[in-house]
Amino acid sequence: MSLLAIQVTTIGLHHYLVLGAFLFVCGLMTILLKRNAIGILMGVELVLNAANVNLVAFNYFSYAGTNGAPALNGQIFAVFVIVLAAAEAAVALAIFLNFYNNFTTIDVERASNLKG
Amino acid sequence: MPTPALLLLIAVLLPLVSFTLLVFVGKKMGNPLAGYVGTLFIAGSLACSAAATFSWLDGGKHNGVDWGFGKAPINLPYAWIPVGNGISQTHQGFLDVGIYVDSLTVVMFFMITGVATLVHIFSIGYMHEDKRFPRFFTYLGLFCFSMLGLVIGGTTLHLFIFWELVGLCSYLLIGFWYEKKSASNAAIKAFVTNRVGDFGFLIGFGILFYHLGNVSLPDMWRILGSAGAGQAITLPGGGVFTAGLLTIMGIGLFFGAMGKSAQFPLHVWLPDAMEGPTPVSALIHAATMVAAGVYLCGRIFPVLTPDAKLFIGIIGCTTLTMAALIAIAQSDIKKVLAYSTLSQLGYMILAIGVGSWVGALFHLITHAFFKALLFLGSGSVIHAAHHEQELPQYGGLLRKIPVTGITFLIAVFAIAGFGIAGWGFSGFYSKDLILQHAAAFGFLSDHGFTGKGHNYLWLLFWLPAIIAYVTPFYMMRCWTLTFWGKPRNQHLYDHAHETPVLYIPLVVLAIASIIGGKYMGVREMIEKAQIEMNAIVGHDVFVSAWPTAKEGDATHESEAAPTEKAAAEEPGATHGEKHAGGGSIGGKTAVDKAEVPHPPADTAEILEHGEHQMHSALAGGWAWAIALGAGFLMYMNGYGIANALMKIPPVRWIHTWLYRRMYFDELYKAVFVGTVMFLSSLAAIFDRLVVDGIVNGVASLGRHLADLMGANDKYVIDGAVNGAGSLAHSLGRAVRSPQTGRVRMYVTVMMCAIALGVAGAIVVVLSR
Amino acid sequence: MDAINSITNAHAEAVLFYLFGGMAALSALLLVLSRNIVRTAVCLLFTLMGVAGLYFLLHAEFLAAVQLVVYAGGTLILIIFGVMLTSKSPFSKFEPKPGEVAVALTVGMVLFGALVLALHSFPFPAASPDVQGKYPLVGLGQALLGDYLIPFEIASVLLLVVMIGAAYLAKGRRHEAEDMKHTTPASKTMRQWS
Amino acid sequence: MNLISNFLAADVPTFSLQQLIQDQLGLSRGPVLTMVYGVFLCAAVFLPAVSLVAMFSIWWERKVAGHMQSRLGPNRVGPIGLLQSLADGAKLILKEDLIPTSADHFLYRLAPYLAFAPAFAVFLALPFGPSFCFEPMLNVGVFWILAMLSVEVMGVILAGWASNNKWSIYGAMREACQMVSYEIPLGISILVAVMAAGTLNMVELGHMQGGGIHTWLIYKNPFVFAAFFVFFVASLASNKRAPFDLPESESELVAGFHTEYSGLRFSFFFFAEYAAMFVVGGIQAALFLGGWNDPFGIIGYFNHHLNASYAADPGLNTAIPVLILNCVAAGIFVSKAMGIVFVQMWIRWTVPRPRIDQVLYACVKVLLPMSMILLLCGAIWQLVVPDHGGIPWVDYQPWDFVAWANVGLASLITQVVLALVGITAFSAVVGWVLYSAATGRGHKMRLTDPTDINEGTENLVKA
Repeated sequence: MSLLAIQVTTIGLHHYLVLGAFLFVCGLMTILLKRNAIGILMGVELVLNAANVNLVAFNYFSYAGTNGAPALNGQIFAVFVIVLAAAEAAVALAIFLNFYNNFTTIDVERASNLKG
Repeated sequence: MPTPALLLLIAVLLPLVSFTLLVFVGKKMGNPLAGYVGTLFIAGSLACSAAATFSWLDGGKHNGVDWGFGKAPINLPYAWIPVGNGISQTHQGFLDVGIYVDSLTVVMFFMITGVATLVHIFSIGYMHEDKRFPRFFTYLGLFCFSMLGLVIGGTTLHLFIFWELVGLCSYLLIGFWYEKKSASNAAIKAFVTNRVGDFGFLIGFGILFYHLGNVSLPDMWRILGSAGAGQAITLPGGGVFTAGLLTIMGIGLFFGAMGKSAQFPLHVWLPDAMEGPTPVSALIHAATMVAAGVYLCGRIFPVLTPDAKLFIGIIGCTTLTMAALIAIAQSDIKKVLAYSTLSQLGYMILAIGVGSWVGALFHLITHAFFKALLFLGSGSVIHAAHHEQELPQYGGLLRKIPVTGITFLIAVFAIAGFGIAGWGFSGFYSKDLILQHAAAFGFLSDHGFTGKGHNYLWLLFWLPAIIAYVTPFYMMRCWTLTFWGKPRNQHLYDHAHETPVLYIPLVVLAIASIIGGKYMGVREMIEKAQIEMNAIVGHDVFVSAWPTAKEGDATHESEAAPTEKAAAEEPGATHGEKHAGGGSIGGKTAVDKAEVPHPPADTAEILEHGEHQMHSALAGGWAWAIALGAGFLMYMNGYGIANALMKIPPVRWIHTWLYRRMYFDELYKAVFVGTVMFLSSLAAIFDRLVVDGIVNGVASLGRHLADLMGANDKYVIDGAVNGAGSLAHSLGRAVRSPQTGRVRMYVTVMMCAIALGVAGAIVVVLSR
Repeated sequence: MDAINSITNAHAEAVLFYLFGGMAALSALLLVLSRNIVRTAVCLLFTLMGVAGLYFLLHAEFLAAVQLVVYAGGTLILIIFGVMLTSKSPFSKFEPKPGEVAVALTVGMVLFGALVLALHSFPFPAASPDVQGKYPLVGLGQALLGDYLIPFEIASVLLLVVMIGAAYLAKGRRHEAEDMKHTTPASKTMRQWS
Repeated sequence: MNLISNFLAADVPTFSLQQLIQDQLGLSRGPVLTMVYGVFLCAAVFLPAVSLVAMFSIWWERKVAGHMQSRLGPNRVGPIGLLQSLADGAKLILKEDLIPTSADHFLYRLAPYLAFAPAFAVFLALPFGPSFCFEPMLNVGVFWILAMLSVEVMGVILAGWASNNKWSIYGAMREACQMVSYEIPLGISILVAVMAAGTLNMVELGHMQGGGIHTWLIYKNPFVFAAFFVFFVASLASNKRAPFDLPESESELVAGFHTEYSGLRFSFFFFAEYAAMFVVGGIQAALFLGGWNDPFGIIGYFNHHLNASYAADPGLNTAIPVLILNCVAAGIFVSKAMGIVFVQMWIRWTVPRPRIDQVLYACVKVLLPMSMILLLCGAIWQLVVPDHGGIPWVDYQPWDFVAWANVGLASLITQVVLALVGITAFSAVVGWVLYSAATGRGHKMRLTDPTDINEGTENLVKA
């Protein structure tokens, strides 16, 4: 195995997977680095997108369709992920607003009233 | 789609339409109009079901099956939601709903829509000054929709869905006057009690679904039809449905019925449900919804094992006895009616238990007529009496509201089973049928379940027979106290009046409950329904419900050669009786004469016996007269005689006992609430005595030791103590420090762990 | 002409992949680096667009459109909404400590390296699949309402619950809403717009 | 339905403008050519088209506004002021491009492009003619347009935020909540029509409506008919046209989100807005009002026969008739869209502006439930009423009444009745407008100085 074994001109599955991994790591670092709650939320969205890229890519490249009709599981999973992401964003924002109303900041570091 | 199915579907959907309409524009329609709209729609579905009845009688052909009266039923299952499979399900992996139409469905539709229409008309008059008038009709529409949907349902799931909907409507309507604390409490009570029952239903449904999948009713009967034998059944898919599970399933499904039609342990909600408006009591808590339980039992009847049937019968018997006794002592007119409803439902359930399918459903229909009449009559009385419900306040109302009084009397006669020389009001036929079958059951049980004969099963006949005397008594008491004698509340008496919109439904229902038994063809319909069911199941469920015939089926199912062996082996088996043709046709039973005292030759003869027994038990069919006369004479002049009797202490005690409804509510309170309280107090005591004791003991011990210790080893102790203290302190700080409520730190730690894990795994894998 | 025609569809696909993927990756990187929260949101927008482009490359047109409508049009606007509501907080510039940066970098690097190694150690089908076809929308819809009906229904119920819950949460506490003197900062902002 | 889709499946790929060009140039289709084609589209077609549309409608809006306020509007530069917006453009280009010092420069620069780019990305999916759609195989055309419109909002919001100005940010926030809330009824009311059509592909939609006015989707069933109006109102709000123009309400916020903008960037916002207006009109034309088809189904008929002959003999050079047909079709399409745009302007200068809470109320409490109910009823209609598939002369002979029964009589009757209703309403409105225009002239005479008016009227008459 060597990194030089990558096809550059023809795009295969693992191109997408590498991209997904990169997006995932970026989202992760966003979660780690941002102190702004909303920034963390964006990081989560990025992670979810990385997952979606992988799902759709797998769905496309393993085109395990029965009698000609293509398989759609990956796409449907992605649809559900998008829906859940939207729901999650709505709830998270509501919570952040409450947090902001109580602490006049959305610095997650401040959410440590229970700290012993 | 065949004509009756289509018509009935329309009949189901019309109330839904009225519900939707009234939900959105009901408030704008306002007081009378909303009522008219609701009535119009339900009348429309009444017309539909009438038309459906006729086209059903004509019969027809639909993809190969020629359905119709006495022929095959119409069964249209519809695969609804794809789900996973259980073991050996015949219909793989689908939740089905569906339409199932047979004679029973048709007659139920006719009954429900008819009563509902009359109740709608009645409520227009009864609720006219209510401020939530439109909402009332909205709920009524929803209820009618769910009830009809329940009756047309073709699969167990379908039944369950509408079952819950019906429960919801009952909740809404009981709590309709939610300003009254008692009303909302009653609603909650009803809902919770029903939940208990529905839980059992779910268990039963779960067992059924696990084995069969959610099949349509006919498939269920076809596959499990031989459950009457009390044997394990081999499923087409290959699995085995053991007898025990079958019994549990039957009892579980029956629990649902127990909740809805208020059988013995779960009966407490029905009397309280009288907090709802009286038309609701008439429609839901007398005629239709509480009968849903019986209907369900009728639908699952072929898959009931003998043990399950015995359980059901005992429950029914208990209920009917208890309720009738309580009804004697109630002073609230609606409470009396409520308990008589309980008692009649008990009769039906008992009938299911003793295997009298026809009797149960026949009594369901007739009872619906006269009980709806009774409740509407009481509603008219209450309306006339300005919402005064206490019997002591009534008296002599016959002169002021004659029509109500007379129709009420007719209903009393009907429920009393008034009949002369084989002709009588509706109650006469159905109740006698039930009693006859119960007696026959008793006969068969003489050489019953374990070969030795079970005479205590005669109780399932004798108690109902005795109660057949009690029923007319308390109904007559109710009527006399209300309509006869001198008015006990002059002011109320003076202002009493009745209006046509209130008594026209009464008259119609009175006619129905006079002729309902013989001339409306209800019985024929139901018998035909049973024949249709038999055709599906493959043998006569009526006979196979009985211990002797049951064993014959068993031998037929599993070709057990010598019957003594069979008798010895199977606990459920009786003496060796083999069926000609597997006991299917008419259930011929050839009995071995040696051991059996009174050998029943065949079904006809058994029924003969039963009839004799019943006749003699009911004083040659004059029980109603005796009891009615007693009731009338006793209460002719108001409470005089009753008060005289009350002087005697035991009578008084019994009366209070009954008046407080046998202390069931108190009992439940004590048992369910008290248990929790008791446990918690136990915990508290344990805490106080044991735990504190140990702690204090240790403490004092330590103190004494410390005192005993001389000053010389003070340093040691202090050193140890301080050391321990500081140790604990530092430990605590050490443990506390990571607990910063800082999310990102947690995430960081987690991610570090994950990253290390993944990296490690990769390295390990790649290094191979 | 031949030179032009010698370029196959695969090359074009590669070019487009690098275009969209590069866009997504670059803006994701900027998302990590940028300090200003609104710029972060813009970077997220471009990432989402790039991913949508990738969906187009993968013939998941419906998904791409959904991505644009729901994410870029709905969720992201919602997020920016939140940003602007809460932007008045004193700590609007959140500087991460260098220690944290170091930890995050190492974790990210290790994880990324590990993932890439894993990907290369596994022989994925390099070429695009032989069956090249568009995904029929009909199939998607039938799958959603057929085999996936129960997840679909559950998702819809979830959305309903979320709607109610979010409304309840964002309403703030009742007694605060009642007395006007002691209102929440966010509601103050709210009132200023209208 | 089946008839239609089979017919389309045979027909759509057969030729598109792209392939036509390739055939004429004698090039084999290939990736490079495709990309060149794409670039060529962006540079040489979309940009000029958008600019042209925008400039024309700016001029037109000013004209409409003038006449509604009994003025003449621009009438100096060029014939009846047609070159007015050109002059404005020149002025705007020459203006100094100011950026507030405290603004977020990067976003401030980015925002106008972000608002402008989607506006012409949308043109990718608009069906100008049976073979004149830049991406005929885009299966999610309608959805794509929605997506682009919703992305466009980001530009506005960023502009408001970046220019670091109270008015701008309030405008941006209003835009945000308005957009987020109005997207829902917009999408759902589109769904009603799409459900009736059974496809999201704009070209298929166009072909489907090719059989005369009664086959237009708006007349497909009553609920689509109602959904059209819901969509119209929601579209007004979603591209912030009056009366929902709170993001830039001059009387409250100075100029809303583009208060700080000047020069070319400002004009970008303007272009974006008018392009969006045109696009929304285009959606309504393509989705409800029969797309490129004339009321008599002539184009659908000819197109069908052209396709048939092409399919029969691919060697046959049908380029010229196809071009002619498509040009006519494009003319019809654009005029329909422009009609919608005119109605938008008309409403703008007629209706006063509500408060923000009223706007949100109108969305959440009125349009949303309405669209939901329409969706439900439309679905039930699809279930109950057998669909009337096909277009006359193509899938069935309109005078063969037996065939009618086969293709579903009930829905056909519904279509015809609704079409009659629509025509009556339309002609009534037009008559009313003409009448008021005619009488309004007299009022103007009396209101203002006659001599001045005479020149004006001469100008108008010259036009």
